[in-house]
Amino acid sequence: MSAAAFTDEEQMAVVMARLLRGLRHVAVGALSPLPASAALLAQALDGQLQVTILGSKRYLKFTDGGRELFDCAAQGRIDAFFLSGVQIDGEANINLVGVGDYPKPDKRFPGSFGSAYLYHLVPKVILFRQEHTPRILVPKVDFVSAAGRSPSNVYRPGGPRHLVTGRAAFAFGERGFSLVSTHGGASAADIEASTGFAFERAAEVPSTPPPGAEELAALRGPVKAAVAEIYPAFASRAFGG
Amino acid sequence: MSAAAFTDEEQMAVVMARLLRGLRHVAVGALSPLPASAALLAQALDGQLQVTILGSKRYLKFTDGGRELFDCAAQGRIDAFFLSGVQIDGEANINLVGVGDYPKPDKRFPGSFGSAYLYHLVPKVILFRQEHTPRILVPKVDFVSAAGRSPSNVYRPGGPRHLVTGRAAFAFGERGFSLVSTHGGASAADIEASTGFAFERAAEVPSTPPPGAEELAALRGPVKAAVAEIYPAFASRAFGG
Amino acid sequence: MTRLVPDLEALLEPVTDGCSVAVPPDYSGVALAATRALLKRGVRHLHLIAVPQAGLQADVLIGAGAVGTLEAAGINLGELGLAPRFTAAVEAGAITMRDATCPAIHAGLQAAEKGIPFLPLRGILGSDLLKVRPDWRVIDNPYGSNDPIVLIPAIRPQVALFHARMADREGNVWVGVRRELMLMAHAAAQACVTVEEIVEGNLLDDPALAAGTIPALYISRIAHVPGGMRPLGFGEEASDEAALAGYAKAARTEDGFQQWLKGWLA
Amino acid sequence: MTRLVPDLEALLEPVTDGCSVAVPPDYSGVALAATRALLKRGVRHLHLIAVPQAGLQADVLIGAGAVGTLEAAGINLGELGLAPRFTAAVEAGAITMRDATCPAIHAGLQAAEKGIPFLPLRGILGSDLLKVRPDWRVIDNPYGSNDPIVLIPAIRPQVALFHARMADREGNVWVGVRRELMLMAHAAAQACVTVEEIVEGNLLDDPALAAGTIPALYISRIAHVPGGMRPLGFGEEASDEAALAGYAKAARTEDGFQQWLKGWLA
Repeated sequence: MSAAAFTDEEQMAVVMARLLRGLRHVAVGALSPLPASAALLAQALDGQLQVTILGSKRYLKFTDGGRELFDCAAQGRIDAFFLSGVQIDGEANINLVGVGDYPKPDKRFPGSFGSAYLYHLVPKVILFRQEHTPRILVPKVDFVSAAGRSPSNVYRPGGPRHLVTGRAAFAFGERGFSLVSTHGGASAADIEASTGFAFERAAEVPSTPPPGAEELAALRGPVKAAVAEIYPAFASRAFGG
Repeated sequence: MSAAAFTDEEQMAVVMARLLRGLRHVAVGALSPLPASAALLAQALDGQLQVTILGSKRYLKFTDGGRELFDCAAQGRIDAFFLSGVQIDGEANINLVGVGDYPKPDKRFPGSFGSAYLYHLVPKVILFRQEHTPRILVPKVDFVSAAGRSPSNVYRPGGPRHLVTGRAAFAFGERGFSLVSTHGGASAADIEASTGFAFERAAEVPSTPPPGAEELAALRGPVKAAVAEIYPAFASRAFGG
Repeated sequence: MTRLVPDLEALLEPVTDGCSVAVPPDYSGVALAATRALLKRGVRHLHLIAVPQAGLQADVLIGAGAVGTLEAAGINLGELGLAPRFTAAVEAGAITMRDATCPAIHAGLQAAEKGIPFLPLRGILGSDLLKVRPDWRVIDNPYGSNDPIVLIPAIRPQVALFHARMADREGNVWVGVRRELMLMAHAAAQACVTVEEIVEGNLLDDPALAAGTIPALYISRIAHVPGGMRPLGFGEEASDEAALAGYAKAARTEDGFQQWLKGWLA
Repeated sequence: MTRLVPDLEALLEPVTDGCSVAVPPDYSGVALAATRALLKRGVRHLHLIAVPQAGLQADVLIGAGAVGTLEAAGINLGELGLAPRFTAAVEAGAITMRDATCPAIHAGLQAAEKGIPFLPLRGILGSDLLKVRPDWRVIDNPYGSNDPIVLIPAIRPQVALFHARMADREGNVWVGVRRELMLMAHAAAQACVTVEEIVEGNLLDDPALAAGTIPALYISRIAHVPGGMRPLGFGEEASDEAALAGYAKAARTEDGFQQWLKGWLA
């Protein structure tokens, strides 16, 4: 299978889906087609995974109003969630508010939504952002919508565990981000040049395993069909085959 | 109309109903047939009054579960409520827990239910108890389920305003209980002898105005019918005519 | 991943000795058939949480010696008056009583539902409940000044146990306006439910029914037990008043209760 | 005591200049016809509370200069991207922004619903939101030790404004699973609602519908305005994507927005 045999979105979805293995329940926020694809792919390959997708009718089983997602997370009933940022820094802080000084930023973005809360309460938060540039992956975010780390006395069952971009996969731990693998043909040096924060890496960084046949078949079959219910434009653009 | 032309319960219901004039919304707790009768009588004579009766299907319009009555009261949407006690003292403290020392009382009663909360939050709480004896109306309750008074710094939009027994009506204010009127043929001296706490009284205490023709007609017609839905035994016993 | 279990024994596996169990009031769907099965199994030392009050179920469990601790705002047999085994047990010091007030139990469950350690609540100040509930704290309202306010700690039952109108095969349970059952399911670690009926299809697919449905996410086990609340009533179905009066009369004495219990468990 | 009013003018009397108004997200029943009527009347200085986010409605109100303060966890046009009048107004310092996070807005409304001054909430610590929201306090959890926890003060809107599927002549409003609308009605001093349909009978008499119904007790005024949420969708009805895309394109510039607004208010 050649590199052109799958799209960048398919590669990202596959990487993120693999991170959901063995979990019971993953939730996906609004306006998150890539995480939705990843969650549905993981479900297609592992029927035990429950998937909640805000903005979907079929994958939203809540009956207690807008607060239920957040209460549910606090009850420990959500194992994984996805967050993105207009900026993400090396401490895994994310910024969804604006670039420049608050309250009159140079560029305002929508706002923090549930990030400040869910980042603390969902055990496995997966950061994602297709664009991998120093503009996004910055040394320090201009506004901390949600903090990557907390002092040890802070109640925090959850937090960032992974970062997946269009070019690489990172893990996040005690010592910050570490490069796990690269994809889309990027070298480790490419990743260093396009990342605004420092990260750990081995001397040899493996290539991200490309989508397997089963993964691609699921993505382009049932996953694409389900994603199209919520994100028709994304579904017709992002999936090959 | 002779004294025998109406029952003691009808007299109490009429006294309590008169205290509800001009209000928007009165709520009645579970197992409270007399207050339910009073509330429905007040509604029959003043169509504007909304009546909520716990335990009823027809008069319970809540859709947020068991907490709604209490939330609703805290929102200021309930103007009056009725409370009783196995003991009531001169400070308007009420006891619904037991007689004797806690936690092993000589005689245990069901418990405080919502009294400790609603007594503070509903503007006009009407205490009621058909039995008027020193056993019930005591100098000091053995257990304060809900306190009659609070220090001035305590948030307390509500509290006791009246006490209606089978023999008398009292008002409650800064200076404690004061005897408003007696009924069932009791003299002020009778009331003093059968009340375990001190109260204020004028030299001449009027008789409670007996039920009027319109009140009795409503009580024995639509009110009796509605009460019978919830309290059939009470309805057939308590209403004359 | 079906939550439907074949019998009450399987339903009640999570209700172990010493377990904290939240139960609804008499009008809201009491799992009495399940209660009988618990007693047949000989469950002991339950920490029973009445949401916020209870009646027949609590009285029977207490009378049978299955309750170690009882948290409730009130226990009685409704119009039939005092709950005799409850009052006898408290007067004898045979159970640990945690007296509460109705909204405090709702608030404690809401705190658990929100994953927060406590909820503040107005009122209560001046009540002796504060003396006998040292876990209810009083702080000065940080948004006020010299404004004491009571804090109620979260109530996190290990099991919520109740009877509901219907469930589907996905594990969704319809409770209608009886939202305290949904609160209990959200707050508890596990919810074990008996239902009148198993319906085909998915309750959440019907916009009207969905509004009164607890999603399967919060439900651990469901058993199909028609009449599982009897002799109590439920929705449109009236209580068996004669049976309830019979209980109330029998339970006035320890002997009478034991005889009644023998018959009930037979 | 009917709550049914003949027109939007009567519905919107409670929404005075400077009023705090809670509004739902784009998928939950946005009263856009009412919003247009407010702008025609020339409402000013609104304190808009998005529960917990908003889109078209907030962008239009902001673009028209009707908003003084905005409290929200996020404002965008969904898949159409940024809300251009919102971002322009914040970048210009033209409105006072109270940035929030979704669960904090729900928690603030729940505190108002319960008549308590605040609710604690986990998470948030370390976020710059705490720096820009001095009304969010941090205390040491009285039930823990060295355990900081955030407090969110009650949010008590003067008006809750939304569009719902149906109401009856008693003033009960059915919202189904959209319980944030019920929370808004409970928390607000007044609820003003436009509905698709007025139904005969009483919604609370049907056990299935009752479960998703806001009782009339919490509803101030209802106006019958079919399509009152358009061009947004609602329930089974899809959004008018072309109209929304047209707005998103026009609103990219101040001039484009003003022209769009003129057409909308014509």
